[in-house]
Amino acid sequence: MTWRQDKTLWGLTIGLAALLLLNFVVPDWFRSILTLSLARGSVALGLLVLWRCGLISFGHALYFGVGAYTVGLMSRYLGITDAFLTIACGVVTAGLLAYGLGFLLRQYRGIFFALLNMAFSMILYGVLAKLEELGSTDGISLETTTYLWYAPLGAENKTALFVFAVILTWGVAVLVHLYLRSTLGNMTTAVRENEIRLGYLGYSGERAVHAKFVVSGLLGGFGGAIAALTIGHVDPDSMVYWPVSGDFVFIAILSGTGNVTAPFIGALIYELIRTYAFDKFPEIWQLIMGGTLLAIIMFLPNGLWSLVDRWRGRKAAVATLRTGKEEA
Amino acid sequence: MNAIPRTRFMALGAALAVLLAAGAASAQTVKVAVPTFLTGGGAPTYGTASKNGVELVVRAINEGSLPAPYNSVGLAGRKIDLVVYDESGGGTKQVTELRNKVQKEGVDVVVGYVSSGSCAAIARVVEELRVLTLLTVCGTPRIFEELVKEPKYLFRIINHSTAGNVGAAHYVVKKLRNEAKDGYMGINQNYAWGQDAWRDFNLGVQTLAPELKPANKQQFPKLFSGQYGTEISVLLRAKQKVVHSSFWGGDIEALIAQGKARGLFKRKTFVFTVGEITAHRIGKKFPPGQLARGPYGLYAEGIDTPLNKWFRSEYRKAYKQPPSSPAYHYADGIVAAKYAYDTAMKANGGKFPSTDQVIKALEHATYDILAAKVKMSLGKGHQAVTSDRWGYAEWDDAKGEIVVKDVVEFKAECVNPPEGVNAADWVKGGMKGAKCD
Amino acid sequence: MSAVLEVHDLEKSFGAVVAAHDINVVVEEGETIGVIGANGAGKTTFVNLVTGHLPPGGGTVEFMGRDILGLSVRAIARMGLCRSFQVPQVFLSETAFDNLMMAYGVAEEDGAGLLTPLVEEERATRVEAHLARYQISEYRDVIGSALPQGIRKLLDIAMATVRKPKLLMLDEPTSGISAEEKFAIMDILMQALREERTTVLFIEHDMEIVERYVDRVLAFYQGEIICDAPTAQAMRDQGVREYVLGRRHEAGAEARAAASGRSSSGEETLAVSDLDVSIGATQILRGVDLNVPSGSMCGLIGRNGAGKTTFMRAVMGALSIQRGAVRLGDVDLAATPAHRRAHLGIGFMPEDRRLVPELTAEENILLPVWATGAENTRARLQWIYGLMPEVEEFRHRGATSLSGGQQKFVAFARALMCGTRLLLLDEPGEGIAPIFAQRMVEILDDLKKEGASVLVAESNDVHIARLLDRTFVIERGSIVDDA
Amino acid sequence: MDFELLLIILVDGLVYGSYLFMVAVGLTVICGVQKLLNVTHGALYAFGAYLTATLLILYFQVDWPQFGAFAVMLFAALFLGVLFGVIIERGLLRHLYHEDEHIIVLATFAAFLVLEDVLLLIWGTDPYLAPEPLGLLGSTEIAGLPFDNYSLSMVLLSAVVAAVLWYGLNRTQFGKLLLAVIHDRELAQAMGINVNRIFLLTFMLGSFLGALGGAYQAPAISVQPGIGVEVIVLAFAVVVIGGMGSIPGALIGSVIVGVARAFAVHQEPALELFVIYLIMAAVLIVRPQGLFAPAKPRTI
Repeated sequence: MTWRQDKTLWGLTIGLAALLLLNFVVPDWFRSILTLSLARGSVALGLLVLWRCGLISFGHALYFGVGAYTVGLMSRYLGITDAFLTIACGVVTAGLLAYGLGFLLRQYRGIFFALLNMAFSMILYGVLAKLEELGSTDGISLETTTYLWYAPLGAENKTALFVFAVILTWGVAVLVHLYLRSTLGNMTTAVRENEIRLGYLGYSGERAVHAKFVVSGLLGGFGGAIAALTIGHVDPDSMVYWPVSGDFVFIAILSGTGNVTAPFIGALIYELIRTYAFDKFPEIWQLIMGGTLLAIIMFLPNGLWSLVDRWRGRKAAVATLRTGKEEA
Repeated sequence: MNAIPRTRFMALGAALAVLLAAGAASAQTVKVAVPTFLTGGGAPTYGTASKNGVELVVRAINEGSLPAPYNSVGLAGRKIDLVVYDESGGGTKQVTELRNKVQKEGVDVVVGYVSSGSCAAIARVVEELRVLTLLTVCGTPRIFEELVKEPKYLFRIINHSTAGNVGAAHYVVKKLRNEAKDGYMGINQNYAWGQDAWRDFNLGVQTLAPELKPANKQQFPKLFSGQYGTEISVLLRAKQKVVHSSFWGGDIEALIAQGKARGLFKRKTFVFTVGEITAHRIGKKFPPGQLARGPYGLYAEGIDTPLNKWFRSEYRKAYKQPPSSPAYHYADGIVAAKYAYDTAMKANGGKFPSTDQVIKALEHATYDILAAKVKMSLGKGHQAVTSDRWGYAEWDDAKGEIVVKDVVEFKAECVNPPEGVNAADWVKGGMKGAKCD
Repeated sequence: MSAVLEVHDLEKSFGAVVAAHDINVVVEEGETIGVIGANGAGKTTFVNLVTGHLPPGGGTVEFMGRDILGLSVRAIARMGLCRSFQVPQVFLSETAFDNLMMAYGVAEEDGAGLLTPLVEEERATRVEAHLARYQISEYRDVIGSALPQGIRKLLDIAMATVRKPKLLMLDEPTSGISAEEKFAIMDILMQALREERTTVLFIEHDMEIVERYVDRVLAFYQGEIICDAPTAQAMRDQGVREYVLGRRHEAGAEARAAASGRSSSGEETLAVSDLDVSIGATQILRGVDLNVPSGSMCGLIGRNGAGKTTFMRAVMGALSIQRGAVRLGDVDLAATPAHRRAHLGIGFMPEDRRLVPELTAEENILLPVWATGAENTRARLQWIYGLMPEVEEFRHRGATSLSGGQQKFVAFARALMCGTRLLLLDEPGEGIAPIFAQRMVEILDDLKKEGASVLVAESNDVHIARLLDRTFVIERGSIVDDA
Repeated sequence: MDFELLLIILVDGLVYGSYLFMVAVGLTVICGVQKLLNVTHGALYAFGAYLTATLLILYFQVDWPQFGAFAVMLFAALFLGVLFGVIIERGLLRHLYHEDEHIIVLATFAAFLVLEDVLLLIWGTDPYLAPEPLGLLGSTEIAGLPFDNYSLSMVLLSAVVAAVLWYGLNRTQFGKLLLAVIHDRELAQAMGINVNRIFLLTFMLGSFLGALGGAYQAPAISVQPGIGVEVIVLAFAVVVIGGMGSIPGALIGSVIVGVARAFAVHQEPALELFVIYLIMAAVLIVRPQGLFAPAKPRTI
């Protein structure tokens, strides 16, 4: 399949253009929601990579948090506010952490994998909440972001960040898409269904998982860094605590694993649902979120993307969460 | 192909957004947003009371039935359009919500925030969004010392937590020297508020009475853990008799229940820096002990300014219980807004003032709140100081409610650092420039 | 000719059970070697040890002159020692094409190459060619779980040969393939392998296959090689005849004598008419009519994937019925909840044993009794032990410590325990050594004498034909012949 | 470190451990039989606490025999167990059993979110206090420290619960039938076991135990929003440490965590926050399947 035939690449690029145009239309609050959706979407994309091979992490707030805190700490202690540099560091740190933990985690599957991730994220939460140097539960506020020589203020800064985030996210999504097309990235069903066979074909499932885990870690860090810049503040409760990981999984389910664009759409919808639930029913917004999630699981098991697939008259991609029963 | 649902969706989103932006900000009211805990662990202690307090005062202001000097209708003549929303969910959510409230719903004033976490998160955003914001509770002194050094739109209309804990130190040194001769220890929740509370209290005591020694290890149980059996054992074993605790909410109530069953409060003297709220709630079940609070809740009992009398009676009428301090804090927030708007209007020759004029009016101001006067003397005129009151709480069968005995009042200048001095450094540096008597 | 594989003094034991002892084998290039032996004799274990799936207890393994002991499966496979599986290990939710595509991707890429696109034109053509070589092109776009057993088997082997291995180990290439197909499939296979000049070692129960395709035989018994000789010679070997082939002919004779005409009364135990059953979207059974007269032994004969197992699962209520009637005596089974059916006296022996590992053999046998609360269980248990004394011997052993064949007997006994009115036996003779299969036939024979109503599913009826009062031949989900 | 302190640490550890066990055991049972992680467990705990607290407040207004309080707790737990068993298992999970395990966890997570707010709608945000039973049993002096017998009685309760469950699973016919179901649902059905009924019963049992945990805690804590969230992670950790669905595992896991925590609180309070997660990570590194891993059948 050549570049020109790749619908997803086209889709992503059109999406990029659309968002950049949208920048001039939308009000500020919506722009910041969009930017956040890009951040959360990236993490969900990371989950998608794992999910395709039947793995899911209930602790990806760990990488999200590491990405975010790297940015926060650089701003606080080194006075570095350059978006390019901080994001790069955030991504790398998260990636390294994922690489390290990967050696342990790659041995686990199913619910153990999910929960062990949660355990690690909770350890980070403990550390952050404990240490005043890391801002404790009050967290750390960032200095105003700069972009190389460009140092806009106020609303202009947010616009800059949005454009910046959109372009970066586009790049990331494209890379992930290419990865998923590669031999390594295609080891999804293989890992999910039959690692023994994969081993006898000449590649170990654990290595494949490790690679995927690092990819998802990098994405987590990227999302965290973007989020930190968008919010201008990092704190453990809204970035590392386990329900945050829950949100990411929520988004992943909502989106479905059909395509790399899905998580971003899912993230946006998630943000909107939350915003309005929060607005209109301040006392019971949780109930509404929960209800939505249930509804999705019950009636749209393969996520929103399955609608797109159905609408295209193509049967939902095989690489979905529900491996179902083997019927032979 | 893939793009189509996306672009289509965006278009929709944008349309929606524009529409909403248009719908917002209606002319003849002042839209006041009030964030407080409606769900989660903060709701019981803070959420309910603060919501009640705000709604009571807002109703009165819109009717113009508040006692003098606030007996005119509305803020600078415009009725208040009140939006109360949930503060739970951490900084990220609060920042997003604040944006929505201001940019989407065109809120003019924000009055509230309980947790230091939320305050720290939104502090800079407030300045970016240029929205007048009156913080009502959040403890941390870092707001004006680190986060927003040149505040314009951000105010806090209550002491920061340092004052309360320095007050506690003063009180211990003054009244509990004897109990504290074997030293003192702390049990505080393991998060910023609890950690700061202990640091300020401890340094305070060390400055005032170096001979009183702290235990070498303090307890910092997880926030909302609710299980204190082991901690209680530690406390019971310790030789120190005085225990400092900034516990609040379900945690303090659990600690009391579990402690009572093991005679903890017979052996130890507790200094609960925010125990007042709980004493209020659980009344008879509250163990006799030392409590802090400024001129709010229980401590406001005696104060009979017309405002305070009105508030206490109306509150009891409306909610069948006396107002606790969160009720006061939030109500005071609204009152402060009222003061600022009305004063600004006068200055503006009776015309409705611009936000800048309102800010001018509030900076460095001295004005009446329900049960006291506050001076906006710190943080370049954006951080309030009030006196801090301490006393011994116990159940009064005659009254059928809990009361505080031999109240000591510490002047605002005594428990607060002077302008321009970072609270932590001030306490560490031996609280220089404190004016006590 | 040089040695491809050299194994010396290989040892392995699981707890008390010795799975491999003092194994010495040298495989020369270009050989085709057959591994025979009863179930639990250690054949698969041998393959697992050599290919690095299990860590050996001791010994040396040299492949192409290099010591591969302790290397990972992955590394060994990359050196060119590949294997296929007894139960085909294909990616069930991917098409045959994608299965092979992944195999090629892994075989051809390494390191950074793994990050280049998997699907490219040239590779696709190679995959097509490979499908063609194994004559499964027509199944190109069928997903693994929907492939017929035989095809899945071929695909499994095809995937194993993608690397052009120096040595290929096949684990029972013909198990679960019907008699008519087996030679056809083996021919395809051996021809393809010859084209690739692969040295082959395969495990096989079917002696006809062994005699026809193999130059040299390794016979396993209780974890040891009891005979290593050219095929013809091995077949004459006393030990092999004793422990592997079993006294087939004599036993057969007895059975035939015993099977002398027993008539069955007219009334039906199981009456199935016009039965449709689907799994997921694909319809498996199409208008099946089948009656088991009480006291008779009927056969349900058909190749794998013909719908035998589906039929039984449907009768047991594991699958829901789209159309048609299923009656046991005068009870409408379709209207009876699945778990009630055992209460009615139906005993079911699944093809793949499925014992509860935590329980002992006897506890497994007693499960249905506990569930249904049936009466006079002691007597019935004794009767069963009477039928199968070997089961009584190991009745207190944990289910996990039993060999495949033994587990089969336990599953059989379990079915008998509550199968007072009807027995459904799914491939009792499948995948177990001739010697066990032989016993199974004898037991069935005794059972027949007891006058039980039985329905036996088999892929070929050579062993049991003489026992059957009636035979239903099922093909592609419908009964094509009823005799 | 003196012997007295060790003794105290042990007692504190056991008390906390038994608390952990009580909140985790229900989860363990469901996890073991139905192979699903039930997040609603947290809500069960909360409901148990709320209902008990409310009932106790009422109960202590009439002067019936004080010890009836314990009957009240038991009743509350039973009632909720049955109620939620039916609602959640019949209403929700039954439709999802064919799904991937993650899906089911998430479904229960969603249900949990909903239940949290239902809780809020029923009881509002006001906390409930019913500490009376805490005093009922008096207290005991151990190593010079007073311990309230109520907390100590929890150790006993846990021990009894553990013993009963273990016996029921491993020594009774019903237990062995459960094993069959655990191992192979379809076959169990073919052997005549009513799997649906067993699942419903298991879920009720699990829910009952969850609610019982909350009910028994109710007097010791202030019952208010958010208490459910806190126990979930704890319970998960215990289940993972002990090995999915292993009752002895949960018991020993709880005790280990409890004692370790007590030790930390007495000696190094700074560690308190991490103890449980450190142990969880450590155990999983050494024994990937948890302390008491269920037997695994061979694949090829």
